Amino acid sequence: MFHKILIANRGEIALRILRSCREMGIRTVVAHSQADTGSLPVRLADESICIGPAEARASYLNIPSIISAASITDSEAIHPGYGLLSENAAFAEICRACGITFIGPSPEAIRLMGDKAQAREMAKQAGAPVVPGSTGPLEGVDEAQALADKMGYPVVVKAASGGGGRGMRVVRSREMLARAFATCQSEAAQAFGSSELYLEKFVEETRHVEVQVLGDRNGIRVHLGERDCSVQRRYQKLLEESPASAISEATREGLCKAALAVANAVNYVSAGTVEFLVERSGEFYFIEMNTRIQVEHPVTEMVTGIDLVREQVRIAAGEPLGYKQSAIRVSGHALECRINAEDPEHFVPSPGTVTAWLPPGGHGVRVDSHMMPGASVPPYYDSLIAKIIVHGRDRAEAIARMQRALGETVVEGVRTTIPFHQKLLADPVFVSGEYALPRLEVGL
Amino acid sequence: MFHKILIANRGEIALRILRSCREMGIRTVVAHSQADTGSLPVRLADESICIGPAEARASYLNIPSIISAASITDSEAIHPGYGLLSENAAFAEICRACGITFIGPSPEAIRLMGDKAQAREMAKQAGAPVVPGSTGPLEGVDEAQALADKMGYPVVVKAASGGGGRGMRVVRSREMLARAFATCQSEAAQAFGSSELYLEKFVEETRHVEVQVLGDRNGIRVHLGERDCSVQRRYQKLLEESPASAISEATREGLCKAALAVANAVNYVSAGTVEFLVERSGEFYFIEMNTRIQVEHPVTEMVTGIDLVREQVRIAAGEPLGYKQSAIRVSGHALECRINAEDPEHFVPSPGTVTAWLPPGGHGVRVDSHMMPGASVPPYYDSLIAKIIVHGRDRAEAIARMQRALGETVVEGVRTTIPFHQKLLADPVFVSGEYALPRLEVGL
Amino acid sequence: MAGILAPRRWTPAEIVELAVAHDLAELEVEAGGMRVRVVRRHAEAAARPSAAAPPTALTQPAPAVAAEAAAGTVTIEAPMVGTFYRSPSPEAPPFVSEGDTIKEGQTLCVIEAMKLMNEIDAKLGGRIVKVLVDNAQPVQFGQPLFLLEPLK
Amino acid sequence: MAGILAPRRWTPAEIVELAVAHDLAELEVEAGGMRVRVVRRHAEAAARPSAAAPPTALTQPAPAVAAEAAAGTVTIEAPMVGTFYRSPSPEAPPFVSEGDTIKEGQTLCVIEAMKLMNEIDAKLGGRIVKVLVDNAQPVQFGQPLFLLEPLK
Repeated sequence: MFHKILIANRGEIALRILRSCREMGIRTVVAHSQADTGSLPVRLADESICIGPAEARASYLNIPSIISAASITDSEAIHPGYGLLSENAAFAEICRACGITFIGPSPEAIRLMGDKAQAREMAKQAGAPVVPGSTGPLEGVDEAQALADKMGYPVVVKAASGGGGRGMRVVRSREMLARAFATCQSEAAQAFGSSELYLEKFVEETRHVEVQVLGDRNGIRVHLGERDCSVQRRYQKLLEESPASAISEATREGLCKAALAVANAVNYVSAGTVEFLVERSGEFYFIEMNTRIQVEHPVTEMVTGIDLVREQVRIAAGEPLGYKQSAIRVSGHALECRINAEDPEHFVPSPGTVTAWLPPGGHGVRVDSHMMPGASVPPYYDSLIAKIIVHGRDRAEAIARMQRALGETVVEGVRTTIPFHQKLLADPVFVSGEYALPRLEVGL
Repeated sequence: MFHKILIANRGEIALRILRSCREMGIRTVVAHSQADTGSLPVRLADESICIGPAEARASYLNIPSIISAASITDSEAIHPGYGLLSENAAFAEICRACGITFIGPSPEAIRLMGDKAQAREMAKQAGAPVVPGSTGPLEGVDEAQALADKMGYPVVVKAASGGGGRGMRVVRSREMLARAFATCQSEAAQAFGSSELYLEKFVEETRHVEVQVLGDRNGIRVHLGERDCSVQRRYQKLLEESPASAISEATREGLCKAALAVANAVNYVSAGTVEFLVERSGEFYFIEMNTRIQVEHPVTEMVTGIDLVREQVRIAAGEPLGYKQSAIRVSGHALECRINAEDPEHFVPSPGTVTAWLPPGGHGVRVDSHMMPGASVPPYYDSLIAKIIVHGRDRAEAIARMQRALGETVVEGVRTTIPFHQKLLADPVFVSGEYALPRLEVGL
Repeated sequence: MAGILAPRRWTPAEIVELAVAHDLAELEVEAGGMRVRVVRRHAEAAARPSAAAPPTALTQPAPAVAAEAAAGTVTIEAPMVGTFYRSPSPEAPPFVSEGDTIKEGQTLCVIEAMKLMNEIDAKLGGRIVKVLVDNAQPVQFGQPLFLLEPLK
Repeated sequence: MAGILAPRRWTPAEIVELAVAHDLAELEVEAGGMRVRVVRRHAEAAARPSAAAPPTALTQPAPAVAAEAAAGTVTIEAPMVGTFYRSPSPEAPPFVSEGDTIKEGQTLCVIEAMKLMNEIDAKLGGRIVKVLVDNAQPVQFGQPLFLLEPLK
């Protein structure tokens, strides 16, 4: 097992990783920007090292800085967390070249899954249904038009290396296609350095359901059930739950089987997530595979009791999973609310200093947060300040518990999305757990 | 179900009860002393009412005050928590007479179990082994001496209505008996208003193991496994865990069976705990039954997923348990550390104002606490400021997690027992989980 | 909920303003793990007492009553929890009304607790300035019932 | 761990501004680990430089530097993470030593990052007052390396 791990991330996930390392007896080095010098993860780390100024480009995305930070602190491995460098194949390769273990999948797997068109092909070959669309990058707008006419509208134009909704347009008529194509091309070029686009049939009403998988270096792979992440705003997830209430047992099994097939097809190692769109009919389509730990991983931990970060570290150290699919049981129901420092109506970021902080507690409540009285929420990074996760014997109990927990949470100095979550949890459509999503969500 | 419940307690347990009520949609009234006006439970309650000055005698033990508080706030039930009036049969009777539901067992059960000698007899008849000793209250010192000579020393003299080690003496020789008898008599008289004593064989080396039981009004009773509470100082528990690691499966089954037999013998309703002494050999003896929710109940909640306070409320409202013994599964391992505002070497209370408070968080960690920045720890009541509870897949994981959690906990303004707990959790004898207890504990 | 912690936070600014407001030459406050010492330049007499305000004063909203009480009157508080009655029976006149001059030991009201009518007597004589609770209202322990102007 | 919350509440700059705003002679603030004492000259000039110390100075061991920097010198900080070398090779003499007068653009040291030797040049000329890091020591971004007295 490793003796020392460098954490190349910030905020709640840096603390999350630190906690598992500490429980495993592994020393931690938190690499941080000048803006995060006083942050809780830095204060709690065994060692910390400043790797650059506030701007992520010059610090958290500064590969040479992070690699030398690892080498001068004698760190044997780097945990990239989520976002930032976590899905950067080049970074994973450099770690390998420098003899540092990248805690995650192989650069090859990251690269393959990072290319949407390739990933789609691969999933198709593995037997996972995909949304009808172009088999590879589009030659030009003419090919796009021909294909769209054949499939029928609406269609969606997507950047091959896109994500988070950037470089993406829904097109409802032939006339709109040309302009959408051009916009996406330029967005893609500047956002991802590649203007490759592809085209898909647009599925009107969907649920976003993803499956958590784990694979070790010996080729043992398991799934840890699914998460429903349909409550989103502009492709940003706001609430996640496990299990998914809106799908049938048959659909659940189909999703998990398809997810494992995809993971097996790329000999996937470490923790990963296979995302699907699920239609009301139960029809589902592979969207993409995320080759990192995800923000919403705690809901899976709550229902399975398995510490996913610990598993990532064990797998990276070459340890076998040590259990089979049959050993994994999903019990009860878990919800996660992402509390952002944003105003709850228009979701405008609200950076500042947290003057008062009191997290919720009690039975079935977990809080993952780097907040403390006096914590600063810098404007340079995402505005996630806390994840409140609850577990209940069933969905109704979990919802009541989350409402209780949100009601006793104290955050002063910045505005938060808590009022939004309270509204959402009280929405009868959401509470019903049916396929349809609350108007609320649409209204955002 | 009730619409409004009055909480006749303070501190973490008042908040604990409030949380379950809120999740059940029941309004709460927190009855508090003038010293607790600014406390977190009072701030979070739907309603609060001051029932007297700081001294517990004139407020939290003031029955007329509490009953009229309940009636002027239209509360349908009173939850007494633990300590204070929770095992006061007269209070339970007055509630009944005033048409207010006492959330707990019947006055008869409380009274019976409150009399150690009677309880002992009852347990014996129910088939639960008891420590050899006097069958009823002792006539006088002569009877005590005769009995002690027959059983052989050491013996222990106990107040019939005692508890918490008061009115209790271990006697190792005939010479010491007379004085011990006199001391206990006077202690018992002033502490419990009754000087009735009884005598028992003193079991030298023991583990303190207790079984949690639940019974509804239809006579359905289940046990929720056991808790090991052997780590004590002067009869004050400092750390509890479930399951008990130091006993065999056979002993575990024997304890649970005996506990249910005792509960059945008194037609026990609500949550209760049957306490036993367990010898190294696995021999065990009934000590007493606690007819209330206990401080350490969360370790049972962590391994069973059952909210015990919720069950108490449901049972008091006449609802059936709704599940049988077979439905209860104990999974993983849970630990609880009682964090007291005391100096960690000599356990001298350290009241004051908490200037900084940051509870631990993350996977498998639960905190039950009424602390907040600025919270006052008054000198009038017990010094429990927080319960830190962890769950792990096994005992080793739970211990590592508790160490991690204690290490990130911030309390400023008062001294706490955290350093003691850190030392205890690092003690090889404790970690081994064998029958023997850490020297540490003896050394206290 | 966001309000529940609010009252407590001390800032050095608050302490300095306190020193300025009371025109102190020096002010030193030590509370909640913090120590602040202010030395002002052209200051006159120091009014120590106000500087001695404990942090608890910040968490408990000083009731208007306290303010009035400062103005030469005292409050008579409920010695128990129960229902406040101004008269011995619905048809009877109130024991006391505003403006009445009362003698020590005189009955002021009744508080019903557990079906028992407890007569509350005056601990000192004076003039009733204000009756603070309406008839038949529930009262908690320590709740101000009357404002009394003691006899000089 | 118990100390980790305290230092973050306010910055020395805030304390000084407070002293200036209220025209105080002295202001002393002590809280969880940090102690700030401001003594103002009777003139309007306040001790600005030391006041400029950011809260990070509380968690990073650099206060001594800041103090000296106040005395008319500037610190040259590490522009990258790596290993600090005073000379191009083990046997070669150091690029600069204390007391040396250097010209703008002159090489001061090398920082090795990812097997690359990065020469760090002077942004301005002056006299090396102090070398703050030993040879072959790891340095983090922004860590003070040299104290320089700029040429007037």
